Amino acid sequence: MELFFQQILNGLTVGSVYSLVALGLTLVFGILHVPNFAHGALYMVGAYIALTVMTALGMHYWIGLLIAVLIVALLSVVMERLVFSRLDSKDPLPIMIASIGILFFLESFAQYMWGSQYQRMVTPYGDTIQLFGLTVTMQRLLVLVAAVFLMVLLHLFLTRTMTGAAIVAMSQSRNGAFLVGINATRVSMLTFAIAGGLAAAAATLAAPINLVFPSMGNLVIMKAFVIIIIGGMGSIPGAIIGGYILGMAESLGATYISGDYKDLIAFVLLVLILTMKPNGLFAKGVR
Amino acid sequence: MLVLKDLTVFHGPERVLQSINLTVEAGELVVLLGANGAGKSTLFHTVSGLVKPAEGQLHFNGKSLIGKSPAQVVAGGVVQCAEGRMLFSQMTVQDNLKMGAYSYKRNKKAIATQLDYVYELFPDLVQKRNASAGSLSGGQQQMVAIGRALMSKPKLLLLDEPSLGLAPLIVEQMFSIIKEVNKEGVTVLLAEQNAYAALSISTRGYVLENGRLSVEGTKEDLLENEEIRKAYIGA
Amino acid sequence: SGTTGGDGEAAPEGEEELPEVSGGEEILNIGYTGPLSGPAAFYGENTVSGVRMAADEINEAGGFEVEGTTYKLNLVTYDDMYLPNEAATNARRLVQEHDTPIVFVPHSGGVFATQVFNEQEDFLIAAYTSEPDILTQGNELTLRIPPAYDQYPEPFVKYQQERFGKKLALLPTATQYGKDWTEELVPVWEEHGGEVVYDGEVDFGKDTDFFPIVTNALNQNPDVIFVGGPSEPTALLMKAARDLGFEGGFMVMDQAKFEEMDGVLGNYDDIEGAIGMLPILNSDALGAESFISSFEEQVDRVPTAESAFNYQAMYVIVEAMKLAGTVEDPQAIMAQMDAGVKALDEDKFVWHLTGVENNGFDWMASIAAIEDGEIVLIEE
Amino acid sequence: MLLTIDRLTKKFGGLAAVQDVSANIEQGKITAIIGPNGAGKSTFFNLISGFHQPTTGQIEFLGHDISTMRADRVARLGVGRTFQTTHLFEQATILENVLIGHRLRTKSGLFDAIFRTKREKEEEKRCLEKAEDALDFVELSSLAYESVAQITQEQQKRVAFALALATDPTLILLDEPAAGVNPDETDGLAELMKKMVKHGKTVCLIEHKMPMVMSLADHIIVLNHGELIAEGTPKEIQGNERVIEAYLGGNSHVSA
Amino acid sequence: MKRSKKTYLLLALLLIAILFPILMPNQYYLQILILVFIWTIAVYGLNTITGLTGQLSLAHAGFFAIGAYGLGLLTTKGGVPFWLAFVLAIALTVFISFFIGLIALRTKSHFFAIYTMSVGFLIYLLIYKSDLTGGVRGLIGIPNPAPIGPLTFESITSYYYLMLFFLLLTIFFMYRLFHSLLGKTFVAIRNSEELAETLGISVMRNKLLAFVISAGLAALAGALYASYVRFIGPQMADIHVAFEILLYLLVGGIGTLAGPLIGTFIVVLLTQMLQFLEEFRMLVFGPIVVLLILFYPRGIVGGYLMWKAKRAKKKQILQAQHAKGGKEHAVND
Ligand SMILES: Nc1ncnc2c1ncn2[C@@H]1O[C@H](COP(=O)(O)OP(=O)(O)OP(=O)(O)O)[C@@H](O)[C@H]1O
Ligand SMILES: Nc1ncnc2c1ncn2[C@@H]1O[C@H](COP(=O)(O)OP(=O)(O)OP(=O)(O)O)[C@@H](O)[C@H]1O
Ligand SMILES: [Mg+2]
Ligand SMILES: [Mg+2]
Repeated sequence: MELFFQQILNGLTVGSVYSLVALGLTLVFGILHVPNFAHGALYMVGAYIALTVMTALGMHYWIGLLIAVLIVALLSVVMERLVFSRLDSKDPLPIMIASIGILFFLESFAQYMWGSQYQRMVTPYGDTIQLFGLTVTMQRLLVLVAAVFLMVLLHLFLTRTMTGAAIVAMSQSRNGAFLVGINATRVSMLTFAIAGGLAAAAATLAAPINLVFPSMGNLVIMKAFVIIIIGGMGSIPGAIIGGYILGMAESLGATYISGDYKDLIAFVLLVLILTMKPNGLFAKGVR
Repeated sequence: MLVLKDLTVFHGPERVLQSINLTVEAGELVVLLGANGAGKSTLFHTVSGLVKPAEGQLHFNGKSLIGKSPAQVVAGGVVQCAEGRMLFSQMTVQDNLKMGAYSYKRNKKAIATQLDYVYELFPDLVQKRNASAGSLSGGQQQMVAIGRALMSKPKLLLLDEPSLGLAPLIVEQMFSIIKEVNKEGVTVLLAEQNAYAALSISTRGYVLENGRLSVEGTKEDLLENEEIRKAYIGA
Repeated sequence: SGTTGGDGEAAPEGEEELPEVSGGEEILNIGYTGPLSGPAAFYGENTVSGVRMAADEINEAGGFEVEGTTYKLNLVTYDDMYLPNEAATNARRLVQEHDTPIVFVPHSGGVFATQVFNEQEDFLIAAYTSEPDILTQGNELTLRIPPAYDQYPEPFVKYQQERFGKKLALLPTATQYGKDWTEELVPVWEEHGGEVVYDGEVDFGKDTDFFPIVTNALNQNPDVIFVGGPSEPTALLMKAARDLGFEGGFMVMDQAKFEEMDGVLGNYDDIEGAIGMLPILNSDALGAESFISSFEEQVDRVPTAESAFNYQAMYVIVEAMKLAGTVEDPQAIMAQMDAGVKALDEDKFVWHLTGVENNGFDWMASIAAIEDGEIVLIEE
Repeated sequence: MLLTIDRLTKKFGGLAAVQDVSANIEQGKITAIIGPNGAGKSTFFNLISGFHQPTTGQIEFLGHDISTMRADRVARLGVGRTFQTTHLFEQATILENVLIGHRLRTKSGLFDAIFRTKREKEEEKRCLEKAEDALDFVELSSLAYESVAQITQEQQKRVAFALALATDPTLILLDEPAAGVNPDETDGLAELMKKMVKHGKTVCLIEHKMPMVMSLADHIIVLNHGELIAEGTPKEIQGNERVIEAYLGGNSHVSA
Repeated sequence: MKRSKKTYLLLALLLIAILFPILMPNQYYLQILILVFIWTIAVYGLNTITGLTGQLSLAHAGFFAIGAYGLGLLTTKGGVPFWLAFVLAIALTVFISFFIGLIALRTKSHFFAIYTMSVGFLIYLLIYKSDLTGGVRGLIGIPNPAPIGPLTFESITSYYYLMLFFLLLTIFFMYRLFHSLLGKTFVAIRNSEELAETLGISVMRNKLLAFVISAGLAALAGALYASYVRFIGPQMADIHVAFEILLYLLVGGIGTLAGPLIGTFIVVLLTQMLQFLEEFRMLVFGPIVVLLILFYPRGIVGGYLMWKAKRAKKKQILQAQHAKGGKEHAVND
């Protein structure tokens, strides 16, 4: 039983990271209507920036996180301005390829800037603590709490403010958004900024429990794709729930089904769901 | 109020509008007639800043609208209710309406007042306020679209074929609402196929043919014009 | 011919700056294809920097003489992103455009794809991979650089069973190499009276978090855990086990290096009781010290076995060329490889290399354990 | 009877878009379906043409039970249709659009394609002829090589007609063919529908333009909230209290 | 006039392709061209389902790998004669893709893309984890193509001609498909599935056919790859390979006949030309891809066709001003 709860806890930790990444992806999906493959690279860059701030400038972890969020948000906006805003949003394939091009570039850039070796992010929260007989590190606890905090914040922003609602509106009708006076450029930039910031936050939270290296984004991005499909493309609650479901399915699956085929779980889950419900779990009834 | 001078617009190599001269005075309800593809929607899109004109001038209350973004045009008080409605289909009716108030989004009180006004105009929408816009029938969606445009507190309202695909009964209601809105001080430029009904509530009208304005005149002039009767009213 | 004469030629694409040559000297191109970008880039860099260092040193010392001509080495490197077909393409390009008699290939897939034509097209593959199959196919022109891994299990098992106990959990990397290693290790473990209590593996390319899998392994109360894979994540895996309360020992596959673990963990406390490959840093071979210091100076990090072994391989190959009296006949060079090892100056050895057997370098076992936070050489 | 509909019901979740409707469509006549927005008219078409499966009820066409038949099979049996929002193959010329309309009457497969068999050549020729005929019929031959994006709304409607005609239908379903078309051109479309009937087709249309419906239809079916509330000749419908209340409103639009 | 100019150009290209090994006996160049030919076949495969029929498949690296492994396993472990194994490998892929398509094609747009991505990933994992396929180590010792009559396949030049032959065969196949009723049916489905269905076209059947053809071509490319490189590993089923094929297709021009060939040629050449950058190759390659897509969102051939159409249109307008009638029409190929 203790094993079960320990694994639930482990699953929640990974699920938090998945959720944060999937959230950004699903937000940007609303604008691009294509999964943004470069999102994983933003995640990676976020971790590197935080690490650099911490090691090269000797700043505190939280300052590193903050600066990473800001810089990656900016980077994400630059990406939107230079590339995505110039592509026809009705044509998905060029957008996809452009995002792959950006992914190549950012990965290579990271290798150039920070080297290709694995690096470790050491935080002040490395201690282990026992909680009701379960083992957690402070960092993991931090991931859990911070993720929930960020999600609540985002939820409030999207539902309680007009600016947030504009993001949702734009994902449903671009021209409609124009006609009510939404500054599409600004909203689109804002969306990318939030998505980038979330990716950087997720990366900086997760990096201390793993490592920092140029291809680290690949670990989470595929899973995030699966999540936004399972949770419904463009759906915010879907991304959150989907992330936790997947995190949990993996840790419990590794325990009770097969450790070797753990990374299969996400994809088998997806294939099964789509086989039965070709439009995803949360398909909308409207035409 | 709205002045178009020698306005010319291209779609790619094709000239869709040619040297359009058109004015709308404050408080008027002006109708724009024209066959399919004559360029009515293009004209509206140009005024709204969605399409850039190649030549000519475009003034609203003395200020040029050329080069303004759609958002700036809306903020200036020129609001369009476009063909095809363009609702946020998965948002609720209420949220759709609220989005209409985007240009003054910080003023919560003004939003609430305006919302009340719109619900007064369209009592049918009150009970549907929490339904998603996509689930409404065509007529109700059209009401939401007009309501959303009114939420922007327009000085000038551009209505592009509001009766399209609506049942006769609803069309009737729609026109009386447009008339009412106009009476309350909103200037309206209305593009319509339903020429008779539109002209009946209008003050003046223009006829657009192949991208050029061919006829202009008062409601009476146009209603009595034989050619217009034949082409746009039928029978 | 295998040489480019004179000093006037512009460097073709893909080449480093050409070494300086004076009259009568010639340039000999040496090829390299490996992962220089993508997830395996770091590994690729490690292998290539060893070769490069040796080449630079040889050039600085005035080159080497074969049959009256002095040669200087020029390393031509191409990126293959760890892909076999790209490696084959690069090898073809190296041979066609740069006349390289030797191509360094640091991954088994690349070696396999290159072996299809290397005998026909007459060049030597310097293979940095302990995959046994590269030699079982009978390719005469393939030289295996790293040690074979079958020398490790016996001392590993003895040490750990004595120090920690008989219950073993398997958590190696989910690669073929990890599987092969496991297959070699488990029978030895059982022969010595041990049992395997947990059989798992870790996919370092896909796992975001090691806690779930380690939790499962520890649930079986093992005394020793077998781990392996890239050094840094392996170190983290071991740390995760410690965090979750594991107090036993670790057996570490040769792919992972203690010195690199130090880089991410900061010290050896978390991996107390681990047994694995001796860091080159702790080598007592005569050339180790100078190699380490110049490597640190040039590459700005601690050298690992990948760099060291490739470094030494380059020296041995040059020795073999001298003995063979040719720089372009790979057959003749290969035939002198064993003699080359023996002819090499002792102060060029970074680790004890005794000769060449069955086309593979014969290294002395280099095993170390962490005892009280210190690296200790384990002698058989 | 060409088409017999028996107690047809279609539910979307809790909403009955079509409820317990029984009706007939007579061969060689023009039948119009009218009703308020959201009454279920388009859904009714979707059920007949196989795009939706009915919740309950039967549809019989030329003696075949087509209630649960897939759309493509229904089309092959001879039901052609157009959509409420004009649907065309956007990236092609008008002729290319119409050409594919006759594909359902051809059999060439991969083998014929690769080896360019006699059958392929013959069928290609037949498709081309059919397409030219259909374009001729809707009086668009002169625009055959224009791209769809370049033409007006009304011309697009005509192309949609031609596309439906190219399938060699017995029954042709038109969903708001004159929406967004001005009165003059509406008359043109009405003529076209009459011409179709003259050529032996049976036409069934949904329309909100009452003048056109009243002058064109032989028979009118009125739906409201998914239910059939009236049925009859234009005269009968125009005087029907329930229809006036639910749909027509004041008489002005009927005669205007 | 115009037509014959085009024919001459094509003939000249063909002649160059045939004479190339004689004019340029550089094995590296031949190697590059051989790989270009192989990849192009796979890209034509993807073009059938994604370009013609409009369904973005990311499973094609998987089908490529099944073709390669099919040949590899049948020859090395099954002892099946080479050419029989070659045919069987493709048939096997077609067979498998039929069942995958049956389920996958029920999903649409993004769902189909991500579904096929997952299928591709599962194929990768299966190859990676299975003992039969040799796992990560891969499969070595795949034999040369068996001689056909007097033709033997040992030298790189003979390989070159073999691949050229299959490429020409594929191009011919695609040419016929493009200009057939079936090809037009596929395009109709791409444009609108709903409309196609009302026109009596069985969307599922046609999509499935396109999917199976496209998997078959990918498998052909895979089998050729295996017989040329003669070593295969699971990385060939990796998602990156699927992206690469897609990249070739998009750079060339999706849904066009010449696009796959041109795109593959250009991108492969580009990556080779950037080799001098070593580890920073992607630093330059990434932006080049982005720029290409920004300026040619429909690919190079797509961009050319659009330019041509525009010019024709302008000419038409000019002509219309002079006199009415006499319309030319452009054929898209
Ligand atoms: N995006 C576009 N690209 C090219 N041509 C266009 C575009 N939009 C409109 N056109 C062309 O411009 C002309 C005018 O179109 P517009 O939509 O303004 O007409 P309209 O009067 O609103 O017609 P309708 O009554 O059908 O709405 C038409 O010939 C149309 O084909
Ligand atoms: N696929 C669907 N899923 C859920 N509800 C649907 C679906 N299709 C139609 N409906 C609902 O069924 C009802 C009838 O719709 P339908 O489109 O048939 O109306 P209509 O009579 O054609 O109206 P209009 O004249 O406005 O076109 C509406 O309330 C609509 O929202
Ligand atoms: Mg319009
Ligand atoms: Mg309808």
